[in-house]
Amino acid sequence: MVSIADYAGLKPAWCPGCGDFGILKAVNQALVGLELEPHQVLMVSGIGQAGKLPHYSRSNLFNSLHGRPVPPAIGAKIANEELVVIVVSGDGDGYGEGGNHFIHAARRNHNLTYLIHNNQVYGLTKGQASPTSDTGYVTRTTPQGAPTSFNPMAVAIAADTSFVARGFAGDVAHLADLIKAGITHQGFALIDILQPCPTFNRKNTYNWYRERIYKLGADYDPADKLAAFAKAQEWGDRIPIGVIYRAERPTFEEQLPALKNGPLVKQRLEPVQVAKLLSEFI
Amino acid sequence: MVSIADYAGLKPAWCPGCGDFGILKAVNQALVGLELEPHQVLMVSGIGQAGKLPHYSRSNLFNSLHGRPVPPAIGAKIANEELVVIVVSGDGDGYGEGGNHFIHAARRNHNLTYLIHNNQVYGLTKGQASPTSDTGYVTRTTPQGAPTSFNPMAVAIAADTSFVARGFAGDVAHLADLIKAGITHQGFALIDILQPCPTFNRKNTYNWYRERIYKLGADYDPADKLAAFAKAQEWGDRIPIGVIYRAERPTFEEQLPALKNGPLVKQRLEPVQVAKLLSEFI
Amino acid sequence: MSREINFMVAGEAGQGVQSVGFLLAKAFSRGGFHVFGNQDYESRVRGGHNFFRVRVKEGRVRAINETVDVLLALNKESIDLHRRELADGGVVIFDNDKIATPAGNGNQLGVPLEKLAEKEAGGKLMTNTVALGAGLGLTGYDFEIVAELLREHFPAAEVGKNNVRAARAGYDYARNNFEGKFDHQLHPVSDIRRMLLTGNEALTLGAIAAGCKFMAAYPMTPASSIMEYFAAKAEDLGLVMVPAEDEISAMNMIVGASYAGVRALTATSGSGFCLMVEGLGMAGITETPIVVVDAQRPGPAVGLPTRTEQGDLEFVLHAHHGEFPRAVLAPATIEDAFWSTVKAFNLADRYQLPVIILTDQHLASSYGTVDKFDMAQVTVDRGDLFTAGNDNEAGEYKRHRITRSGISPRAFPGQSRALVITDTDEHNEEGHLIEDGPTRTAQVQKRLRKLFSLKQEISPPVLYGPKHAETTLIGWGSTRGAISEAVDILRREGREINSLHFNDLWPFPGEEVADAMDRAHHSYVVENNATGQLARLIARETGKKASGHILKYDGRPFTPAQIAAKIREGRCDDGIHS
Amino acid sequence: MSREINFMVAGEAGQGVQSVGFLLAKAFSRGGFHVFGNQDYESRVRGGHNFFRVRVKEGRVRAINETVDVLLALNKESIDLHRRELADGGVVIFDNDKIATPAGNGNQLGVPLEKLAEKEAGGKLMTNTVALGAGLGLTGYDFEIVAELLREHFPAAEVGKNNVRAARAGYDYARNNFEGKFDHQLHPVSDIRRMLLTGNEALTLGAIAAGCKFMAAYPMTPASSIMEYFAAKAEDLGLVMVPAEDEISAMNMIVGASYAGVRALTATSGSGFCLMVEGLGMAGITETPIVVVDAQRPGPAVGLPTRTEQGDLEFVLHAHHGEFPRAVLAPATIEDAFWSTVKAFNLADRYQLPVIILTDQHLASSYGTVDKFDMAQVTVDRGDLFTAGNDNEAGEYKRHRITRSGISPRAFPGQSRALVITDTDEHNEEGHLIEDGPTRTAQVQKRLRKLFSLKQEISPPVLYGPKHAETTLIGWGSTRGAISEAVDILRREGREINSLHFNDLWPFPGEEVADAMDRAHHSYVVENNATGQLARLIARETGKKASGHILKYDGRPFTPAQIAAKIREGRCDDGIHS
Ligand SMILES: Cc1ncc(C[n+]2csc(CCOP(=O)(O)OP(=O)(O)O)c2C)c(N)n1
Ligand SMILES: Cc1ncc(C[n+]2csc(CCOP(=O)(O)OP(=O)(O)O)c2C)c(N)n1
Ligand code: SF4
Ligand code: SF4
Ligand SMILES: [Mg+2]
Ligand SMILES: [Mg+2]
Repeated sequence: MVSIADYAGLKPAWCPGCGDFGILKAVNQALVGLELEPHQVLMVSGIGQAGKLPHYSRSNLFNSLHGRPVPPAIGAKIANEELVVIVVSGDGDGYGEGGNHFIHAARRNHNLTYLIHNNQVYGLTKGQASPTSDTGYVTRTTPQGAPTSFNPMAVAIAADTSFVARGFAGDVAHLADLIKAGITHQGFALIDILQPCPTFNRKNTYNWYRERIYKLGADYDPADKLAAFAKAQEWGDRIPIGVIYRAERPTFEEQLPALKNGPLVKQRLEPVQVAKLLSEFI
Repeated sequence: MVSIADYAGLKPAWCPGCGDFGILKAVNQALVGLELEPHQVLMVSGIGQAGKLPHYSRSNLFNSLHGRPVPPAIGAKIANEELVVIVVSGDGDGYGEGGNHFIHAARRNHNLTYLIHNNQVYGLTKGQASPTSDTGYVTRTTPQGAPTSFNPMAVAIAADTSFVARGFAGDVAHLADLIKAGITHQGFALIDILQPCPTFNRKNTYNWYRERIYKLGADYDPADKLAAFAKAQEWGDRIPIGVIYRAERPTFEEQLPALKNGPLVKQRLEPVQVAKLLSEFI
Repeated sequence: MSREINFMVAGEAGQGVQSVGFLLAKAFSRGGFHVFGNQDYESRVRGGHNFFRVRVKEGRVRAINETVDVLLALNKESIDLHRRELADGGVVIFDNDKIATPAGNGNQLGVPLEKLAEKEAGGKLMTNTVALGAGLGLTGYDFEIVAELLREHFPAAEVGKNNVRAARAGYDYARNNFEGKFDHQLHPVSDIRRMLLTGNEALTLGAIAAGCKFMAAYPMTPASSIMEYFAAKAEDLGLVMVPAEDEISAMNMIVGASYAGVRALTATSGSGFCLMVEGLGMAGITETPIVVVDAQRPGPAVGLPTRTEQGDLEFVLHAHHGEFPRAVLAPATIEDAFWSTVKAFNLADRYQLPVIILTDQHLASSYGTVDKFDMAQVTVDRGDLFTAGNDNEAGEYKRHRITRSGISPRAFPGQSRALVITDTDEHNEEGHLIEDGPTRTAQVQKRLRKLFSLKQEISPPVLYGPKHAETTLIGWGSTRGAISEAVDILRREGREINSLHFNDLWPFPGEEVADAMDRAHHSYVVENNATGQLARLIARETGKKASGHILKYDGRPFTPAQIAAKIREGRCDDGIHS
Repeated sequence: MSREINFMVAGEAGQGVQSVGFLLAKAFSRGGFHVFGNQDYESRVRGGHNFFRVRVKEGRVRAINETVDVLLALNKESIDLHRRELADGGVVIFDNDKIATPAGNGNQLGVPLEKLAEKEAGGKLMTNTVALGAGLGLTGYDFEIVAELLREHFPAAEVGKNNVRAARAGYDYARNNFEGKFDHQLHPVSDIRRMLLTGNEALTLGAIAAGCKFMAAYPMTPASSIMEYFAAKAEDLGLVMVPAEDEISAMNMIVGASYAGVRALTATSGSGFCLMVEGLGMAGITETPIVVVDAQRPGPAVGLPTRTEQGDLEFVLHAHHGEFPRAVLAPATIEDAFWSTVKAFNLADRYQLPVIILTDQHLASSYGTVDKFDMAQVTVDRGDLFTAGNDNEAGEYKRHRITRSGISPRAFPGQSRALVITDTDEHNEEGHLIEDGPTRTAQVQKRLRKLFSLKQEISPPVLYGPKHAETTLIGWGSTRGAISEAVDILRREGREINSLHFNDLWPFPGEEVADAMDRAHHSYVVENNATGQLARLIARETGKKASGHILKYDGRPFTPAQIAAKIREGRCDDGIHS
């Protein structure tokens, strides 16, 4: 049996009070809850405070480049589809530098779980505006206020992400459930996590979020794309958390003929197959 | 008075029957219609068949890199906001390689007109699938069929593009009107243009489009974001053309304090201002 | 046939120049000839001017020749542009219904190409096949070879038949009308069946033979055909080709796939390589084996998309900030394209680093005949693998363990209980990020130490001609055919000349070239670029300065004759700078 | 004070190490001292271990020194980690309520830092300012200077007051309790008011002084403070700083802005530069002037984000496929950071090409005192501009006109009727794309010809010490302070040694270094990297091989003493490879 202790990693270098602690807990709980063992899991992270999470948990880890965790995760998943591949990213990492990979991985529906620690700021580089910084938010790179904020939920739905959810670092149990649902979901599962950064984001604090968030109830139907898009517009006074959109459609991986016979990493190519190829040029 | 002759450029190297010819006509008509002279216009294009258009029209031209026409256009517009800056791009260029610039330029609402020649294929490189290739479309890079098609209208709306329209290369007059509206619009104006590529796209032909497209009428309200998102989902049997979404919001440029006194390129910095800066370090 | 025959098919894009050229080449290959074929085309899909050279010979041929014996002109422009290239006794075949017989000597052979296509083969579309037939008829070649080829090439029964009819019409017309008009008759010369393929095809075959099962790429001329061929074979062979949204993604995907244990490839040209530079260093610091093809074309930026250059050498040697080991291989021939790729995958795995295969449009797109690759010679060496870990506790495995060789055994995630941890930050043996100086220094040294043994695997440059000669030509990559043939030409003229050709470029095998430069009175570095990049590399690594450069940077490949002329004329100082 | 005093402030991230260090430096700068300050910190926002060295001297000082005279230890770890660095007679100031007096000699000066902060200044947060005050009290420095500084630094009245009180409390405590405990008393030495600023600040000022009005960038340590400073001044000075979505965009934006006529800048570090490589060549082929800062940090990939290295030299020299001219400047001092940037903009405009300013974390983030930049010396030269066109027909203007110098007059779009047409494809004089070889060749030559006159503008390396010496140290960039001080140290010991230091690196000014290497018996290249990149460049360009290398690649800057020790001990063969 797996236990939380199996996921004990290095001591976090995050600031005291950082929302990332809650996310770390939720990730570990979700993995234990799904009875996954560390070696069955691969976390691919980008660069930022968020990207350090896997060092503080315990599993296989490929800590990639800023903005680039999604493509190596895709490569690794296709190479070994038996791995549970979780992408750990920040709002700058995932929506800024990595925006193009996001919309196209969503569209192709790669079978990954994509966690975005959304603290609405660049944390590791000390507090510049990120794409999700609230419109008008003043930082050292946006002294006149940040431009219109990026709406990850809306863009995710528009880009046909098959699982679109929002969680809150301050509600670990709810977040752990979302992560479990994301991992279980077949396809590209985006979980945007509202993450207070007490050091650099003085606006979107625990309290700010707590006053606004509410959980989507049983009456909400995440299968309805238009309703989901409407829901995705909510920000400001009321902020929904939970699964905002979910669709069933074939993953990229399940459409690959090569994976019909099991993980790519375990397959061997027979020399006769190559010999046949050579003959085609004669 | 400006005339179409003023916009006569080099002889196009496109294939006979290419939808790009219609787009070229519409662009020239729009510019003449707005009584713009060639030197007042800057076209910034990417690389692809689409990207060649400005060579075949006549204006200032910065032919940039594949996937990158938007950023240099932003730079040029900020440097000289008196220029009418038109970005000319293809579906691969704009939505594939250039996807990240698209969503962020839209969000920041740069004052540009963005034309995408959407032939649902990579034309110049000879027919590989593009992000907008219809789901399942078979090409040399997608022998098992293209993955889910990218929905530019939906993503544009989700990314808060302030003007989102679709035109058809086979309807020059309608398209010219759209382009005029796009140029007149203050903010980021995306015009996705359905463009038959008789050479490489054997599916989405003139007829295929003609049988499906219909014009949005006066009863359609492009100010309603949710309705626009719903409209953006239409594809297949019925394909709307016209302005799908329009919002009034401040452009990036008009929020720049530096541009309050006219185009950046015409402003001079006084040595005393710099001297004051130096003093701050003492 | 003692001498060689040079065909040229010319016309505008969309007229089928490429397919006639290819079929011509293949027809002669089937008859046991050696063939070298090369297309010159513009960055447009219709119109403009294209031509395809097919050089046919009984012996080995690895370069183009600029004289033309038989010009199949599909339009008038082709005659205007190429008539000066006609050899003595050369002929032009053209549509005499559409083009007035051009002025000039008596080698203008009109054929009613389009009319025959319409009459005999059901339509204008067959015009180019009629021309193909006429070209073969002129030489009296065995028609059945072509007929069989056309039936294979156009598997739809009706289309195949029409093509055979079209070819027959042209063939018969030529046989009936042009007897004695062309000196050289060609008949199959042997039963040896060679492969006819391009550098890109050979390279892709090499990758597949080496067990590469994952590719991600974004189309870019002249690399696209690698991803296309890989994708075409994906279903049959159990491969995966992901058409990525951009090159950044493609590069990063292959690093992920390789980390998870699957050999992985990407291929692009300069602009795309620019976008891969960051990912290259990610492979460097995480010690993930990858193979990246840069099929060069003239730069900078978009440059000349369909043409050739060797302008990226210094770029690929130094791409990415900071320092880490890499290998750079520059296959010189179509055979090499196969074998260098096999080698690239083995080096990548053995040394856990990125290997760059530097080709160019000329090698990528030229067709040549080669003996069937001997699969028995292909070895797949995955390098040092961590196996003990299967039933060990995960904690014991250290991905970046410091070893004498610098190589740390690899484990693949999920294949055992060993956790595979790596980071693009500087890291400790476990793979976790660190801040201290000593660990940093130790990991830098560990990585760079790999260069010492890697260097032993690098092939020295290949000497062609006598060991001692007055003049040595030095080259790398796709110019080998042209250079060695230039050596032949000049030696026939009595000059003492040889050549030294680099296939493997990094770690730099400098000793042989230093010795050769010491031996020769003159050493000229021949490069398809404007600044003499190999010459600079030699200077840096060996301290030897070449006596001069033969450089070409108009986007066209060298011909043997051009190089020979430079030597004869003593014009070996083309460098713009250096 | 005849000798120098070295302070160190140490603690964890979040304790205010940086601000105490800066205020200390500034306080001494205000008293007419020369100061050099440098922070060593980790890539985390809270916790870990940071320290800030402040070296104070009456004469010029341009490097750090590893001995410490006064250690302001904000936590216990700081004492443990740095006590060995204490000079004879050095002291440690620490909070004796929280830390037991450490064992060792008698230089441990406890101050109830936190208690004083709470009692005198209203809260714990002021603890670091108490330490600041104590440090200054120890040296008997003029308190009013600090008080004034604190009031400026914390403009909110209440905060300012509390800080002054905190500093006062520490100051008085030290004066009252530590008389005679520290040998060196410091008093303002002159009325000269120098600037105290970092390399990044100087560089940004240089850009602004040069009339750069547009910047686009993406944050990356250690370059971020350039964009932040530029943005901070945007409103006042009429500048625009666009926070781009990624570095690709930033680079492409500045090319567009410059094309449209505005001087434009971007700044990043290695990883970000990787992403800019494609755009760099776009500037190359479109001949658009741009200035790009690569503030190096240890690579490859993410490496050590907050530390220093000189590992990108070969990369920036060769970044991008194909060939085009560029200039690379590597400012060595904070003064240079200003002047090289002014020069960079002028070279970029005059030669219409990209200019790369290669700095590193050490130069970017170190504080130094410099004489106020003389604005009268700043010239702004926009190069050859097309003016006649204002009332001409547009057709006459040719953006890429072929000229002897290779420079084609620039016009800006929309500023006249001239149409400004350019293309990243190879193009003709008008800027339209072409396919033919001769036009290609002519444009390549035109662009590369610019190197000849550009080369005349490159500054030769700077000689330090006697012209003739047994040993010559060769360096580039930010190591200048450490190297020249090492020369001083060794000369005092009687060695014949000098140094030659490169500020401008490309086009390479090779003559002086070749001569200097000929003159010296030993020449050692000193570099903050593992493979000796400058040494290789010198070998390539001059044929001279250095006798050895002094290399350091642990992410930390050289100190003069480290270099001197290597020479003394004859350990000048650090290279991993080369
Ligand atoms: C290519 C590149 N650009 C920039 C950086 C610098 N960088 C590191 S982390 C980061 C931002 C992190 O912000 P986010 O992704 O929101 O993560 P957070 O730290 O807030 O969790 C940046 C800009 C980098 N490492 N690489
Ligand atoms: C970085 C880079 N990648 C790839 C290419 C090759 N390339 C040129 S045009 C093109 C695709 C063009 O497709 P699209 O943008 O749809 O334009 P179209 O030709 O269809 O009008 C590609 C992949 C390139 N020039 N640069
Ligand atoms: S800076 Fe913000 S995001 Fe980073 S660790 Fe501190 S609180 Fe968390
Ligand atoms: S290939 Fe297609 S898009 Fe390109 S010119 Fe021809 S028809 Fe037009
Ligand atoms: Mg963040
Ligand atoms: Mg297209």
